[in-house]
Formats: sequence, structure tokens, C-alpha cells
Amino acid sequence: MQHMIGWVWLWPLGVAVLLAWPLLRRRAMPLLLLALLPAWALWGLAWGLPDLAMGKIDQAWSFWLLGSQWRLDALSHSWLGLTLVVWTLAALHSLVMVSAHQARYALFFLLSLSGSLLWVLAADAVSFYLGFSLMSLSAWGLVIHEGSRKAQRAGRWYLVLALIGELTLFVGVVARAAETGTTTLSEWSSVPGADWVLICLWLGLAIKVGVPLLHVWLPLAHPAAPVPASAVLSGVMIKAGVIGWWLLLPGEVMAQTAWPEFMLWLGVLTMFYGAVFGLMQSDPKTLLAYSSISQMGWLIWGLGWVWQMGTPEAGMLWLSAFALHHGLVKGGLFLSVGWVKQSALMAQPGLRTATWMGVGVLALALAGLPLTSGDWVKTALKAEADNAGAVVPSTLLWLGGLATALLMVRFVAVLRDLGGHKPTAAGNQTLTGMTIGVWFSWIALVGLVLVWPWWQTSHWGTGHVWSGSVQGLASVATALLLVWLWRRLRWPEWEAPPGDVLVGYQWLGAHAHRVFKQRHRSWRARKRLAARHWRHWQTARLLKSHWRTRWETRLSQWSVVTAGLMLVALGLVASVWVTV
Amino acid sequence: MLDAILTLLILALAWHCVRTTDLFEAIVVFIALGMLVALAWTRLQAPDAALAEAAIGAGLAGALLLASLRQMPEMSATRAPGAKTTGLGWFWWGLWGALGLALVSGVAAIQTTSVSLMPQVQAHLSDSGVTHPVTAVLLNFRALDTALELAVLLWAWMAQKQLFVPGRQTVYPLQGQVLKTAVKALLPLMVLVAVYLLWRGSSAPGGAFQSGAVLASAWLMLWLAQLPGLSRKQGGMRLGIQAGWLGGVTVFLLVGLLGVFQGAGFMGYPPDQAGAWILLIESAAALSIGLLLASMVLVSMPDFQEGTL
Amino acid sequence: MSGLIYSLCALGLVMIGLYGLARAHHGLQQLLAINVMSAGVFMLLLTMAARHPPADAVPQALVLTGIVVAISALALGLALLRRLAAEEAESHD
Amino acid sequence: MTEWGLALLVVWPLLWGALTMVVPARQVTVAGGLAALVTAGLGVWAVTLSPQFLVLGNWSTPLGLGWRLDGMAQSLIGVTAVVGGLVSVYAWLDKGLPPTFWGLWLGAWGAMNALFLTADVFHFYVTLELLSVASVAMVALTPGAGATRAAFRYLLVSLTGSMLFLLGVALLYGRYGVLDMTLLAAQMTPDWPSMLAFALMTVGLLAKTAVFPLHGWLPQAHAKALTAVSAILSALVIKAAFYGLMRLWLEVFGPLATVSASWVLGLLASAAIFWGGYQALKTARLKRLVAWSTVAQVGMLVLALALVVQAKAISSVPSVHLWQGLVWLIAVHALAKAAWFLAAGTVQKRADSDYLAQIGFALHRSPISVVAMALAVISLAGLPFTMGFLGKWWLLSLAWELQAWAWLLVSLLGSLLTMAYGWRLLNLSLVNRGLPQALKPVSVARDWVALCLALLGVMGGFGGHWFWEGV
Repeated sequence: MQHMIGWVWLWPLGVAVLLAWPLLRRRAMPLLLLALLPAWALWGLAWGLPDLAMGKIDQAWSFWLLGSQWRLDALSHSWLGLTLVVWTLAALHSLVMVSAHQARYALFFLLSLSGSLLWVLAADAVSFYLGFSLMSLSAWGLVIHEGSRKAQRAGRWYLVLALIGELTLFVGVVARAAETGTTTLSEWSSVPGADWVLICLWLGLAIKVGVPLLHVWLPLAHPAAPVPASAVLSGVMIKAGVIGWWLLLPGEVMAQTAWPEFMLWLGVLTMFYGAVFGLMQSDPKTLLAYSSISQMGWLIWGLGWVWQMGTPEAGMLWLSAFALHHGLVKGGLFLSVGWVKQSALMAQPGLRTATWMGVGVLALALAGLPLTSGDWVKTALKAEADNAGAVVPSTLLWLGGLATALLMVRFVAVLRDLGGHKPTAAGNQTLTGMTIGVWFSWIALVGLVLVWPWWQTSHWGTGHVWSGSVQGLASVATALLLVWLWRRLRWPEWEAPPGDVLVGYQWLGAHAHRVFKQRHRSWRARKRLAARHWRHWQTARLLKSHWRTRWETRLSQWSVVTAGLMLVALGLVASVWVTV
Repeated sequence: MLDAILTLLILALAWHCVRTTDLFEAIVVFIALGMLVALAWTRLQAPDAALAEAAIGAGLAGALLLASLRQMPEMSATRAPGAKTTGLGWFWWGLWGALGLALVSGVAAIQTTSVSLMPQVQAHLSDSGVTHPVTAVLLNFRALDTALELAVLLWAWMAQKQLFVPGRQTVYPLQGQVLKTAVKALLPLMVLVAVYLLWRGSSAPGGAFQSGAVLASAWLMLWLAQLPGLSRKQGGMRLGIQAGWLGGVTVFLLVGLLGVFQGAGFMGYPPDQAGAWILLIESAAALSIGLLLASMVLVSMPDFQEGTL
Repeated sequence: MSGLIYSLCALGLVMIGLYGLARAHHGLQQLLAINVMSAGVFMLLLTMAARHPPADAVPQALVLTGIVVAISALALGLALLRRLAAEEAESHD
Repeated sequence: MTEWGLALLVVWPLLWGALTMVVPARQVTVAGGLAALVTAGLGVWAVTLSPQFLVLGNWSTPLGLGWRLDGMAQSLIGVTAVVGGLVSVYAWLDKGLPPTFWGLWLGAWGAMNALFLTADVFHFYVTLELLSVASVAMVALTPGAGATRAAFRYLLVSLTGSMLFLLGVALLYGRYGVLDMTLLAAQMTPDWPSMLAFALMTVGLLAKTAVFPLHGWLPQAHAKALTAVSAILSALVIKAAFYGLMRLWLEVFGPLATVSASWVLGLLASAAIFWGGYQALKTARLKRLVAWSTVAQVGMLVLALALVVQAKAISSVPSVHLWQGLVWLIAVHALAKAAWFLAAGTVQKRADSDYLAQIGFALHRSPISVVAMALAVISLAGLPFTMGFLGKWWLLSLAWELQAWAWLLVSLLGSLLTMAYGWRLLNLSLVNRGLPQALKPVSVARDWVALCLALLGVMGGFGGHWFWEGV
């Protein structure tokens, strides 16, 4: 039975191979749903018959790489659920929202899905790294899918940062494996590590999480991708960083270090950073991306106190509840942008109203309105954190919640400006049955967002969950009040470019380039002068070409080649002679 | 004293050969250098190597060089377009001097060492099928070296055939009645010399290489004398030539495989049959070397036309 | 003594060959330089053989092999040069 | 039986290669192709044998030529068989290849097999020469003065390298009186003549491996050659010289290969990685890009060798998996580079242009080749799912154990550069594909061969335990 775990992520790869068949390449989108079947089967099995599937480790592929193993336990089951819901919705929405280059989209989608399922189930570091990088790098194909200039720029920044993260993470993983002598993750959690190893691991994952200053790819990539892909990027992928921190860093011995405190403050900072710059955006998807950064702040903060606790596993379940909440809501919100843009849908009064109601529910849930999942998880997290003796004042957390609420108000406003509020000329086109069906799946997600905390609380039997409702209500109310004041006072709107500090980076880069070019120019001028005055300057002729070619030409000259031969030979003799 | 003078002469010629700006002069000096080097090698008790160097390293190489030079008239000027006199800086000369000094001290250090494989060679000479140690090493103890060296020759020829450029000039007045007669008279004599060298190789300096070099000059003379006559119509001749090219390597390697069959190991012979097999291989090798070297020189002739070989 | 003289001569040839390779004006001369170098290497092998009588047959056999390899390479190099000359002449026409 | 097989491993390709000279031009492809496939089969078979030492002609070692089939030789023979076999299939499909190719290629293959087997330094020289002659001639198969000039330069460098190598052999013989590698290794003492021999032979092989600053011939020769030839040269021929370096540094000159000597290698390797990577990043032409990438990847191999030498010299580091790791990297590069060159050649043929600015549309229309290139790039960069990943893992953990931070950083930056120049091609195929243009018809089967090679490089991940038992 446990060998099924491996097939969950291998199956999408097999489906991707089917794309080699031209017939399937033309009808690629249904394959995306096909790819999810084994994963659903495993999830359902583990839900229905926990004894059969839970807590099992699949080592059928131990011959592969450095000995792969995958496991299913309470934590990975919960993450698997989130992953499945968001990816399935994305697959469904791809049916109606992605029409160009379907085969290519499907390929990257499947690869990325496979990676996403792999890191969820990974029980060894190499599998986690594999899944993580497969997901990240394949998602590049989703980011650039639209092919616009904007998408290309986003893709470039995405790839640059993803690769840097990848390599840093790789170094960290190799070093940690050498440190602990194993790649089995369960053994990593209790072994303290050298600081720089932990920093490498942390940094590699921090890029994915979108920690301020490393987040610049995020507000570019999430809006640039097609709507279903943005839902996945924001709903699932960025959380890989958090679970990576949990799995790869030694959580059980963190309490003695400064890491938890650092994470607590970083979390709060991230909450505000995301919210402040999010408020200065005018594109709904960019705004949602900033909101994701802000929400990641909660997870960072949460991980901080989880590390502080004596029994981190219990806290981790609360964190995954928060991740589930955010993943579902944010996925739904990104998809809602797509539906609001569907002018045909918006032409049908009933559907239009329902869509806006859905948007409202999702936005309020994220803002933490009482009786929604947002309120439940935030209150519970705060309560747990107080129990554990977290250092961050709860006022700050309340302000963080307020910022989210403000962001959501702004989101709805921006979304309304998008043109969805009134039917356009194109609105006469008829809706296909498929579109309606997919729309219903989105409505179902909204329903799920409303329902799951109730089910979860009854399941967990927690008593104090709704006690913070007043706080949630207060934050939403304050937000509305602030917005109303803002409007009354008619202050001009501020805008920040997507990626905020990215502008700074680019300026620095351009400046450095300019400085370099100036120096380069003066160097060339001097050489030219030298060439004029020195008869034997051999390569004056070559100065016209680029220095790259020039140096290669020089290196290829026989005098240089023979000099190289002799120099290396003498260098070797000398180096041996010195030691022997 | 003679050695010192010879050495100085060799070094002076070598220096001139790489210094001169006239390619023709460089080649002539190079041929003379080859001859002097061969002379020096006889002083080092290496008559086999000296013979081979004189015949192949100086003679045939010289013919090849001179023939090729004629095909690059526009490049034979003192300076090829694009190339320039590279001034080698003090850094280069420093490296050169240091490496030279290092080498001299290294070689001086082993001048008196007395390690050698000769006792081993002599101990096994009676099992090798020949009595001349050099031939024993070449054809028996290190037979695969020699087989692959024939392969190098064959593959170099294969490459040349593919690089072949049809001659542009047709002024090479070698054909003539006098020449033909002379060749006819000389040819049997040269073949005789070649056979003698081959035969002698089993017991004294000589063997496939030297014999092959003589055969090469014989072939060359024959072909040069009747170049126009030697064309496609002589199908049997062509087949023979082709078989001759391949013969050396194929016979050698097949006999080598036969060794496995006979229990003497790959590239080995049963001691009692070794002499006969070696003679067979040497004959095929001499024929091959002769034909290949002659062909190489022939295609480099300016008036060589495709289809003759 | 004569052994030392000839080994110095051999090294001299090698170094002159290296110099020629660096300085040559023309591919043909570079080929010559390499052949000068190889003559030097062969001569060194022969001086190794002649250190003690009787002369060692193994290095002598190696030199014979080397000579054939060297002329093969020379022939290939010349063929390349001829082809180069022909192709350049064609492009000039 | 074993001796037959090993003898045939060398004799079979050489005999068939020679025979292609007399086979009529129309049948050469069939004869040569079949002979190549049999050679590949023999090579794969040789991997399954047990390690052994064989002296040709039943003589004993100092006198006779030793052949040694050990793990290192077997792996290289196997890699050559697999890559060579698939490239032969590609060559079979390539109708534009002159028939002479087959004779030259079989000769090169036989030479490589002999080179991997031999345990004799002089015989190593002879096989190296045979290989060089065949390789140079293969470069010159391309019509045009550019290729001829590249081939001539390749020949000169190759000959110079051989001569320096032979000079070292002469010194070794003068010092020890033997030519057999195992006997030399047993007697090796770090004295002056041995040091010189070590330096000269190393430099000779470095020139043939195209390690910076002796790399100048490679981008020309590999970029100008016909596609199948480029793949053979880049994937296999370079490795033969590198194999020599491995034998010298890890075996023959054991006591001389000190940590400080490995720094010299490491410095050269770093320069190669950065210079090659930078050139690949900037060049405007497709095959030039792949060829420059070879310069960089060769640097990576040499860096790995330097690390292994350090690990051997510092006895506190467990010396397991050392040569296995190197061989693994060789296999990674051979598979990936062959796949990349074949895919690039197909695309180049389709677009009828080598300029990156003009091949976007052809790339777009060759999805299989693009996938092959992508897989090759991620394998070379050491990203997951590939053999390259395990190789990089091994390299980094070795560097970590040795605390060689500088080399660790260099290899990481090398990976980053690899991704960067590989990404140029992917970017072209997905984003900047340019205007539609008429494409030349090229058989899709050729794309598939490249993909097969790339996929093998991915599947290699399954063999991880072969050298990874201890970690």
C-alpha cells in the first residue's frame, strides 16, 4: 500500500510524457486533471482509512539518487489536501482560461505539479530539494506563458532569484547532509548545525517565501502568469519555503538560539511591508501578490514561536491550518480576478451577483471577519503564541490584521475599477456549459472556505477558537472607517512600482554598469594612446573589437600558447618541488 | 670532438630552420638536419633508427615538404597574410630558459642511471623468433605498438585522401623515354634491396621500416615515370594497391587474433612459429609502408590528378 | 661523455622546436618546428638507450615507431595546408 | 573468451575502419554503421567482465605491453560504447555526412578502446596519436577554409601535446627503465627527473584536454565540425586525454600529486570555468556556445580531479568513491554534451543558420530537440533528476569535507553560469522566437536520438548507488 505514495508524484511525470503524442498535445488540458487522480486517491484513502495509509514511509525507490523516501503523516496529509484543492482548481480553470500554447502550458504545469507533490511527501532532503526545484524551475514556464514584455521581465527576475535560491539551498543541503551524515529529514530536526549551513538553508528558502528585499520576483511573477497559474504560485508554491524551513532546519533545538526571536520580528515586519506596498498598487493581481507577502509574515512569525515551543509538532499543525486557510482563500481570490474579467459571465445578472458575493466572502475571510477561517486561525495562533510566551506585542499583530483588512478593501475597489461591474459590448457572447461548470467549482471553493473551519474545530475539539471574534470585527470595522476617511479627505493616491525595491536594485545595477563602462572607456583610450606611441604594441589592431574577442585572440596566439605550456609546466614543477 | 662538432652543427641548422623567413630554405635546411641527426644516431649505436630517419625523416619527409610547398605558391612568400613576426618578450624567454635549464638538470641527473630493459630482451630473445633485438621488440614484445603505428599511417593516409585537392599545374616534365628506361633498370634493383633489408631485419639492423622506405622510393619513381598511363583502366592494379594499403594493419591484427586462437595470447605467436609469422607480417608491413608513403608523396605532387589512385 | 653531449643536443632541439612553434610565420614552418622537436625527443630516447653497452633495443624500437607516427602527422598537416591554400586561392578568385 | 572479446574491442573497429577504404561509397554507411553497433555491443559487454590484467603475447610486464581492465577503464569503455553507439545512429540518419566519416570514426573508436585498456605509457602515446589523427581528419570533413584552419590548429596543438608527453615518457624510461604504469607507480620517487616528467606529461594532456589557457583550439574545432563529429569530439575524445590525466595523477605519479600541485590544476580549472562560461554567455552562435560550454565543463572536470588529488593527499579524508566520482562526472558530461551537440546540429540544419538570432523559429519547431537541450543543460548544471545532480552533490560534499571553500564557490558559480547560457536557448525557443521562416526538412528521428542521450543522462540518477554506497 505504501508504495502508492511514490506514484502520486511520478504519475504527473508520466502524463507529461504523453504530451509527446501529437493528438494529446492538441487536447492537453484534460490531462491536467488526469494527473491529479492518484494523489486524490491517496488523500482520500488516508482520510477514510487512516490505519492503512497514515504514518507510512515509502522506500520502494531507495535505489534512486541517494536513497529516496516519501512519507504520509498528519502534517503532510494536511499539506497534501491544500496542494490538491488548489492544483485541482487551477487545472479546472485552465480548461477555460488558458487557450494559447496549451501543450507547453500543460508540460510546465505537470512538471511543476509533480514537484509540488514531491516536496509535500518528501521524507529525505534530496527528495525535498528535487521537488522544490522541479516546482520552482518549471513554474518559470508558467510565468512567461503570456509572452508579453511584462511576462518576460517577470520571468527573468523569477529565474535569476529562483536559481540563486536553488544554489544556496543546494549548498546548505549538501553541507547539512555532510554534517549529520544522513539525508533522512526526521534525523535532521534534532541535530544542531553550523551557523553558516543554517543560513544557507534559510536563505535559499527565504527567496521563495518572499522575505522583504528578497521578494522582488513575487509581485512581478504572480501577476504575469495566467490566472490559474497565479493561484497556484500564491496558494501553494510560496509555502514550500515555510515547510522547507520546518523540515530542513533543526526545529527541536532552535529554542536555544536567537533564530525564533529573529523570525518573530521578521514576521511582523513582513506583514507590514507587504501591506504597505500592497496598498500602493493599482493592479488587482499585484495587490494580491503583496497581500501574499504580508500573509507569509504570519507564517514566518508563527514558525518563530513554533521553534520557541517545547513541542514544535503541535504548533506546526496550527501553522499548516493557517497555510491551508491562506492557500484556499488566496487561490480563490486570484481565480476571482479571472472571473471578474469574464465579461460574458458578468453580463448574466445572477452570475454576476454571485461572483461578487464570492469575492466578498473570500476578501472578508482573509481580512479575518468573525466566523470565518481567517478569524479562527489568527485568533488561535495568537492564543497559542501567548501561551508559549512570544515576545511580539499582540497590538502589533492586531495592526497586522488591520493592514490585511485595508488591503482587501483596496482589492475590491481596484477589482471594481477593472470594468467587471458593468457589462461590455463583448458581454453578449454565450457561456459554454464548461465555463459554468468551472465557475461552480470556484463557488464550491468559496463554500469550502466557509465550511472547513467548522469541520476542523469539531474535529480537533478546540474550545477557545471563536473567543477573539471581537478583535476581528474591530479590525474590519476600523479598516472600513479608515478607507471612508481616506475617501472623504480626498488624499491623492500613492503608487509604487511592482517589486518596489527592485527599482533600487536596477538603479544600482545600471549605475555600476555605467561606472564600469566609464573606466573601461578610459582604459581603452589609454591603450590607444599607448598603441600610437609604442611601435611594438602588437595588438593595437585588435583594440577595435570587444575585449572578450580581443583576449581570446590574444590567448590563441602561438607565443601565448607556448608560454602557457611552459608556465603551467614550470608551475607544476615548482609546486611539487616546494612540498616534496 | 666529433660529437661536439656534430651537436653544434645540428643545433645551428635547427636554429636556422625555424628562424629563416624563406620556406624553401627552411625545408632544405630541415632535410640536411635530418641527415646530420641520422649521423648522430649512428654514433649512439642506433643504426636502425638512423637508417629510418635518413630514409623517412629526411628523404621522404623532404619530398613531401617540397612537393607541398609548390602547391602553396601564394603562401610561400616570406610572410603569410595575417601572420606577423611575434616579438617574444622577456617573459617568454625567461620561461624558455627556465624550462631548458630544468630539463638539462633533469636529464643530467639520469645520465649515469643504469636501468634498462635490455637484459629482459636478451633473456627472451630466443623465444621471439628473430635474433635482432630491435626487431624482436617491434614485432613481438611490443607488437601492438607497431600494429597501431601502422594504423596511424593508414589513418593519416585516409585523412589525406579525403583532403585531396586536385593539382592545378600540369608542368612537371618527369615523363620521358630516358627516365622510363632508367626506372625500368633501377626498379628490380631497388626491390631487391628492399627484400634484402627485410630479410636482414631478423638478425641485423634493417626490417620493415627501412625496407618500406626503399619500396616507397621505388613506387614513387615508377609512378612518376608513368603517371599519365596509370589511370582507372588498370582495375587489377588498383585493387592490388588498395589491398597493399590495408595489408599491413589487417595482416598484423589478424595474426594477432590468431595468437589468441593458438593460445599464445593476443598479439603473440607460439615460439616455434614466431619467425615465420614475423616474416609474413614484416612483408605485408613493408609493402604497406612503401605504398602508403609513396601515395602520400604522390598526392602532394602539384600535377597529381584524382582517379589515379 | 658523448651521451651527455647528445642529450644536451636533444634538449636543444626540443627547445628550438618550441621556439619555432611560437615564432613561425607559416604553418609549414610550424610543422617543421614540431618535427625538430620530435627529432630531439627521439634523440633523447636514444641517448637513454646508449648509456651502457649493449645499446638498449627498447628505446630504439620506440624511436622507429615514433618516426613513422611523426611522418604520418607531418603528411596530414601538409595535406591540411594544401587544402587551405587551395580553398583560399578559390576564395580569392 | 575474455581475451577474444578484449582483443576484438580494439581490432574490430580498426579492421572495419580500414576496410571502409575499399568498400564502395554506397555501402560504407551500412558497413560502418553495423560495425559501430557491434563495437558498442562489445564495449557494453566489456563492462560486465571482472577486472583483470593481461599482458599481450603472454610476455611478462616490463617487457610486454600490459592491458588492464579495471573499474576506471571499464567505465570509460562503457561510456564510449553508449554515447558512441547513439551518435553512430545519428550519423546513420544524417545523409549529409561524407562516407569517409565511418572509417575515421571507427579508427578513433578503436584507438580510444586501446587507450583505455593500455597500462603502458608509450603505448598510451601511440593510441593518443591515432586518436588525434582520426579526430583532426574528422574536423576537416567540413568543407570550407574555416574548418580546415581549425583542424590544422587542432593538429598542431595535439602534436605539441604529444611531443611533451613523449618527452616525459623518455625521462621516465631513463629514470626507471620501465614503461608499465603499475610498475612505474610502484617505484615512483619524487626526484627531479620524475617531477619534470610529471609536469611535461600533464601539460601535454592538458593541451589535448583543452584546459585554459591551452583551450584556444577547441571552440574553433568543435564548432566548425559536422554535427556528429562535434558530439564525438566533445563528448568522447576530450575524455580520452582527461582519462590519461586521471591515470597520471591518481596512479603513476601518486607521490608527486601533492596538494600544492592540485592548486595549479584548480586555478586553471577556475579560469576555464569562468572564461568558458562567459564566452558561452556572450557568443552569437549556436554551436560556438555549446563548444565554449565544453571549455567550461572541462574546467569542472579538472577541478574535480584537483579535489580528488587533495582528498588522496590528505589521509584524514576517507578516499572512497574518488575515481568513481570523476568517472561519474565524465559520464554526465559525455551524455549531456553529445545530446546538446546533436540537438543543436539538428536545429542548426533546420534553420540553415548557426546564428542565435536566426534560429528561434527552428527551435520553436523542434520541441524534442529543445527538451533534449534543456535536459542536457540541467544535467550539466547539476540540477535535480539527473546524473549531473549526483555528480555535483559528490563534488560539493568532497569540497565541503576538504574545507575547500574557494573550489566550492567556483563550482557553484560554474553551475550558475551553465544555467545562464543554457537559458539563452530556452528563452529563444519559448519567448524570443522571431518571425516564422521556411525551415529545411530534417528527419525527426535525429531529434529523438538526441533526446535518448539526454534521457540516459536523466536515468543515470537510478545508478546513484554505484558510487554512493557510503553516504
